[in-house]
Amino acid sequence: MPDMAKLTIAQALNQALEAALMEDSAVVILGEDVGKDGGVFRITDGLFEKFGGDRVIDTPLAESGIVGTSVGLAMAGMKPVAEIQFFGFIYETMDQIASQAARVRFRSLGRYSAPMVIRAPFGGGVKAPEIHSDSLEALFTHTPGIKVVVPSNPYDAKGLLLSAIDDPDPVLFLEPMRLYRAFRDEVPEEAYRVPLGKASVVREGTDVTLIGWGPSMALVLAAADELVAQYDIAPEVVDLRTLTPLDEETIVTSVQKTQRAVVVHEAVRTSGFGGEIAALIQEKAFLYLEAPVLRVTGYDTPYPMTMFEDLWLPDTSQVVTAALSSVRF
Amino acid sequence: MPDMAKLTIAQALNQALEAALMEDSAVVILGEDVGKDGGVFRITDGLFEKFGGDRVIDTPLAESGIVGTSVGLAMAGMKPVAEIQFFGFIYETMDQIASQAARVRFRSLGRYSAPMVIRAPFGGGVKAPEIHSDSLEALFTHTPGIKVVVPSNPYDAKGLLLSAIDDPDPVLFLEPMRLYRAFRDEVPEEAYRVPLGKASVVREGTDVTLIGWGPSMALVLAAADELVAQYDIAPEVVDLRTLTPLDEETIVTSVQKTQRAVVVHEAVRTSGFGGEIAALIQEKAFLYLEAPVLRVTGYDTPYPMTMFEDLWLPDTSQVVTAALSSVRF
Amino acid sequence: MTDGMEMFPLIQRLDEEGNLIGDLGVLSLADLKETYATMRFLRTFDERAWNLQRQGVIGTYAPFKGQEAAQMGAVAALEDTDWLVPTYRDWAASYLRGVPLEHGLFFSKGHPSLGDIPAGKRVLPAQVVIAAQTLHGVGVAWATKLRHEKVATVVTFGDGATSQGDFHEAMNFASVLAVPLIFFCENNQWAISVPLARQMHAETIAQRSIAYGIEGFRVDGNDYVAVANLMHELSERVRNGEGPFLVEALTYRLGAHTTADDPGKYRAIEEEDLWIRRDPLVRLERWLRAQGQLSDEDLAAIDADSERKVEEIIAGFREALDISPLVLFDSVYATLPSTLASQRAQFEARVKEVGA
Amino acid sequence: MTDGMEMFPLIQRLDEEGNLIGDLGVLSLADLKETYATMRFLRTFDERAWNLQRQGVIGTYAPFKGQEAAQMGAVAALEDTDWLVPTYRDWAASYLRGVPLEHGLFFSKGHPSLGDIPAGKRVLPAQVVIAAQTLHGVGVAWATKLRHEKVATVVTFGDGATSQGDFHEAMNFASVLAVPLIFFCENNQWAISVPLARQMHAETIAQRSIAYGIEGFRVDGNDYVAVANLMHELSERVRNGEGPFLVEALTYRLGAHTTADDPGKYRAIEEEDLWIRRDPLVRLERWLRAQGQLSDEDLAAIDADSERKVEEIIAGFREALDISPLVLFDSVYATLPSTLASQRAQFEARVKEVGA
Ligand SMILES: Cc1ncc(C[n+]2csc(CCOP(=O)(O)OP(=O)(O)O)c2C)c(N)n1
Ligand SMILES: Cc1ncc(C[n+]2csc(CCOP(=O)(O)OP(=O)(O)O)c2C)c(N)n1
Ligand SMILES: [Mg+2]
Ligand SMILES: [Mg+2]
Repeated sequence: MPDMAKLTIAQALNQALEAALMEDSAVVILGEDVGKDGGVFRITDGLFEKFGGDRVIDTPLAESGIVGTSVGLAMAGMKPVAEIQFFGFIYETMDQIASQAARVRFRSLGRYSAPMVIRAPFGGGVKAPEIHSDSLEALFTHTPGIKVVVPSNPYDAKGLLLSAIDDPDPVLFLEPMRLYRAFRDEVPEEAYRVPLGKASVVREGTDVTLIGWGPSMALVLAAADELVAQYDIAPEVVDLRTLTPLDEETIVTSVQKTQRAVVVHEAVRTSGFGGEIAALIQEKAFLYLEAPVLRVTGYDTPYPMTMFEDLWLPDTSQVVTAALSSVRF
Repeated sequence: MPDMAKLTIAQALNQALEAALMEDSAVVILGEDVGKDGGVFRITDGLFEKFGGDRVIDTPLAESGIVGTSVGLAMAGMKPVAEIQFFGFIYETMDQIASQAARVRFRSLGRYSAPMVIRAPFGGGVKAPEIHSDSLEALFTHTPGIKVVVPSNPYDAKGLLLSAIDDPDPVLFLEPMRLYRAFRDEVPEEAYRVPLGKASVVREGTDVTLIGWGPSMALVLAAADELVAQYDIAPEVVDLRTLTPLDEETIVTSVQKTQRAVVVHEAVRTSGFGGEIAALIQEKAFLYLEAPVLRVTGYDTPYPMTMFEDLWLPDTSQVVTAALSSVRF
Repeated sequence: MTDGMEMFPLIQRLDEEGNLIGDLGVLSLADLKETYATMRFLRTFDERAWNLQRQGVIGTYAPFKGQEAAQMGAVAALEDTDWLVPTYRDWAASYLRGVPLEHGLFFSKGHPSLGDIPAGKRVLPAQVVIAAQTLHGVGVAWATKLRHEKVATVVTFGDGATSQGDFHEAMNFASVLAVPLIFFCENNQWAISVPLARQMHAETIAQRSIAYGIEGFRVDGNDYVAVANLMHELSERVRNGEGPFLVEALTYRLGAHTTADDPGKYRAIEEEDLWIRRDPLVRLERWLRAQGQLSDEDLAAIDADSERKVEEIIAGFREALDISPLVLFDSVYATLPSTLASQRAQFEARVKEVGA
Repeated sequence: MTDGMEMFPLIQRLDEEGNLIGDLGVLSLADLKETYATMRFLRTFDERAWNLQRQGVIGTYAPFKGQEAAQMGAVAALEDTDWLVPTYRDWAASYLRGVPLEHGLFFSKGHPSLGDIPAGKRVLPAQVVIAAQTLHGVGVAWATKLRHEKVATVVTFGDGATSQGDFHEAMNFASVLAVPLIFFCENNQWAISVPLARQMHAETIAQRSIAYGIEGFRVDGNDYVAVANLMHELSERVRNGEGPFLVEALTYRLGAHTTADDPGKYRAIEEEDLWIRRDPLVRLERWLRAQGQLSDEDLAAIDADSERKVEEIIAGFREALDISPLVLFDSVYATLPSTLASQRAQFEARVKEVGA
């Protein structure tokens, strides 16, 4: 048995970054406060001290600059891992992500590529100021050329991040900030990989498929427990892990079995990625469906002032209710 | 009968802008090349000459600057109508749209507002360079606080633009560039309004609901003709006109009647607004549906190099095929 | 290459020892006594807010300790009709423009009223996206120019903000459009853990004015007398159509970036000590004492008064906590769209359910 | 306020009349003869491309007429290991760095190969988002620095591009990171219909260097001798770790912005006439003739050769048109995801159906 330790997501990510810096001299980490400070969430803690200021670089305060220079670094053979301090600031850099990083390969017909990772903490629940808690992942699922990866637990966090850094294409890697230190899991010491593009069936079941990713997995799993314990319902739970390119097969196979699905995300409802999942399921499994695909999501308001974020955010009871409506439809 | 003239969309928009400048001294037009040049598509033609450089302003080449200063202008009582030269450059200004303009009212609990319009030509089919033809409307439908309006014909273009300028909230106004001069319609001389938030049932029918907006309406209408003429199928055609806030009622009512729906857009498929519409229909009209809601969309690649754009873009035959699959499902 | 320090010598009127260099300019002794009392009150508030966070009463708070003179000076010359476009650390500046300090607590609490500026006060709500407000400042100033109002606008931002593209676009637009705006940089020399020398290679922020063909100034931001006098001169000039200007106020963040930050990780205690000696309060106190205008009793009275006012603020803040969560739905749009209305109804049911 | 023109006097070596001011510097007579022939060939190509658009063979084309000396000079000092990060109008510069002129036609045609730079050539594909490539330039130069390569990178952009936030962020990053990069601005004084004076309030672009504490230069962009010499000096200096630098090459867009544009709407014919007299080709021709190094026969030979080469390019371009539309799906990702594979299959069926 390999060496294991009980780690938080934050620690698992830190291990992955350290392993990547050790393995490949082309890897550099850049962003605001990632150096001495170790990042505002301490994900890069200790790396500046270990690898020095040429590998772990505090940049000026400019997100487009961070991603734009990363594109250049990547095109010239480096493997930048850029941190955007909070996902809400990603808007500043959308041109450099969507029109630049995502198109390097396409624009050059494969002559150039932009192997780079953009890491960002995201999601609510930590009482942060405005713009800090927004879930904007759907925007990037609408952008061909990049991959969107969202871990929900320490094991996946480490393995997915290492795969993202290996990947020959740009990857947006979203870290559920509420879960950074929420719990610990067994995480192997060595540098293993979890493949991109593969959803994980976290729990098998027959009555309804619950689909989530990242921070929502915490409620999905709690809801699943409750459904089993209180209602004798056997939900199948799918953690997407990679949003694009999407593992359609796992989703469709599951729903063909359970004939019902509930998608859960924190992002506002309209045009959230839940819409895409619902559209896809009804396209690919129409004749199997016994109930509409339901969505448990944020409301169509800006992310709320945090006095009321707990009321605004989807919670376990909403997932349970949706699953019950689906089963009883 | 009011005075009418046969106008193109381009002319109708120009009339609307002129009327707005005449009606309200708070209205100013700003953007790249909107002055003497009259805009690269000549939508602001003649306005600089008529209203002068304090009302029709050529700005420096900076989209975030254009929208960001518009937010300030609007908060201080002006009504800016900003032009983004091509919608693909909207990424440069997403923070100023989504985190700023869209949140002014929310952030200030109603004390301030940002009544402003951001106009942008969008969509493909005119053999423009990369980034110029992208359909990114879905991104903004995921942003509470702004409205997204997309006309498809000269009459609506004028009436919707005037409503957008009147509106107390920020409006993203997307102009189908391929249709700017594609055809003419009767357009009243006076400054009338077409309300925001109301879809239009362009053709009544019973067999399948075809849903589109902006440039896609051209193919939807052609497909509808073909379905009637060749296949004896009576499609109902819905032109959304406003994407958010969405006129759910019109959509749901129509699908409850026809029991089938096809959504058409040029944007790439994954997480396009078609996904939201499909998700919504299956949620709200599940028991009515005789077939899955189908989507006719762009492929999940970057907008293609234009040698092949006609092959890449959705066309009438694809809409017909989808409608037939739906009806024959 | 240009020597920024030489081109933009530091403007100072009251040095660290409390010695006046030259005169008070447009200020009077009375002004300074009042300013000192207010500054001390603001310091009391700021330290108290820090503690409130520690006690869990509010969330993350960004203290302005050390920057009081810069903030107060920035707005010292503004009239009721002038505008202030502040950044998120500017509770002192905003307070002087009529925004109650409760708003600082609202902001940290995540209270919906955080940006509900009192009617008639020409201050924009603070927003957190670094430098985004610099463009709003340009727009506001431009609006006043288009309407031929004789009005000055001041937009404030940090040293880190000058790295953002929006700052550049704002400076460029402002200069091309010749708007009546003062860009006021509170250069506290740190952007969280990043020191100025890693933020930029230029020696001064003031020299960035040259890129836009406008006038720039570098002033001791811990010297209220210098800042206030400079702003009096520049506000008058922008009202007369001579703007825009760039002002770099050299100051220091005496505390942590926010209550969530630990400067011990990244900066030397010696540097902090150096700047504690340059505290804007200390030099005003020294000068006033030297003039025989401040006694220990005066100080005690100021402190007692400050404490009382801070208690009132906190009491007001606590009262305001009783606000309906439903307000979240009511200022998304001017009129509630029907789709959102049904979500609001669901939310209302949920609120009732959990009894919030 | 600073007088940019005075601080950054225009560097010139070959004036409008073809008189040499000083000497040829690192260039030889042979260099200039070759340069003149190449420049004339490039002019021939550019005018031909314009006509091809008029004939409907290609789509929108952005001519570089008038900017040949600036573009050729920008890359004159580059070695095989150096990098060029060009903008969309830089077919002359790219050609000298090994990118066939076919690519200019591909770009206008919307041909999938437009950015398929020949293997081994260190040139990035042109992209159209104004100023975005300036950050790529910083990244490329930074990569070479991190790997301790002794390499120079040149990034080019227009005057309008200097208004974008990305330009500012690039200048700031480059200066803080001290990367071996030359920012080369082709100041052709127009951004579509917007003249420089509405683009910025500063007198020169060169003075923007001061904002970043780096050296800036203003050079006559229609004077190949001046530009090439300056770039020789600066490339060597950046390779030795002294960069970054900002170069403003003052030139003029002799033609329309693109084939879709009509300058008659917004600029005076007198201005165009003035700059026709400053044509970079003319002054080289005058000088070479004065040296007795260029006869009418030489000219005729150059033109015949140019025509022949342009015909070859067009022939190559026409041949390359036979490319499968399926390539669109094959460079979205390194490996085709399964979801996209099924879309590719649908597309393939459609292509077969319409017989494309
Ligand atoms: C666009 C953006 N990026 C990052 C952040 C996170 N952040 C908040 S404050 C800060 C540092 C700001 O430094 P400065 O501008 O000097 O202002 P100061 O905090 O020193 O007053 C950062 C990086 C942000 N709020 N916005
Ligand atoms: C971000 C962005 N905004 C707008 C445009 C449209 N556009 C293309 S070229 C151009 C003018 C560019 O001027 P300049 O930088 O001086 O370069 P030049 O064309 O003169 O070579 C504009 C506005 C664009 N391509 N990208
Ligand atoms: Mg600072
Ligand atoms: Mg130009």
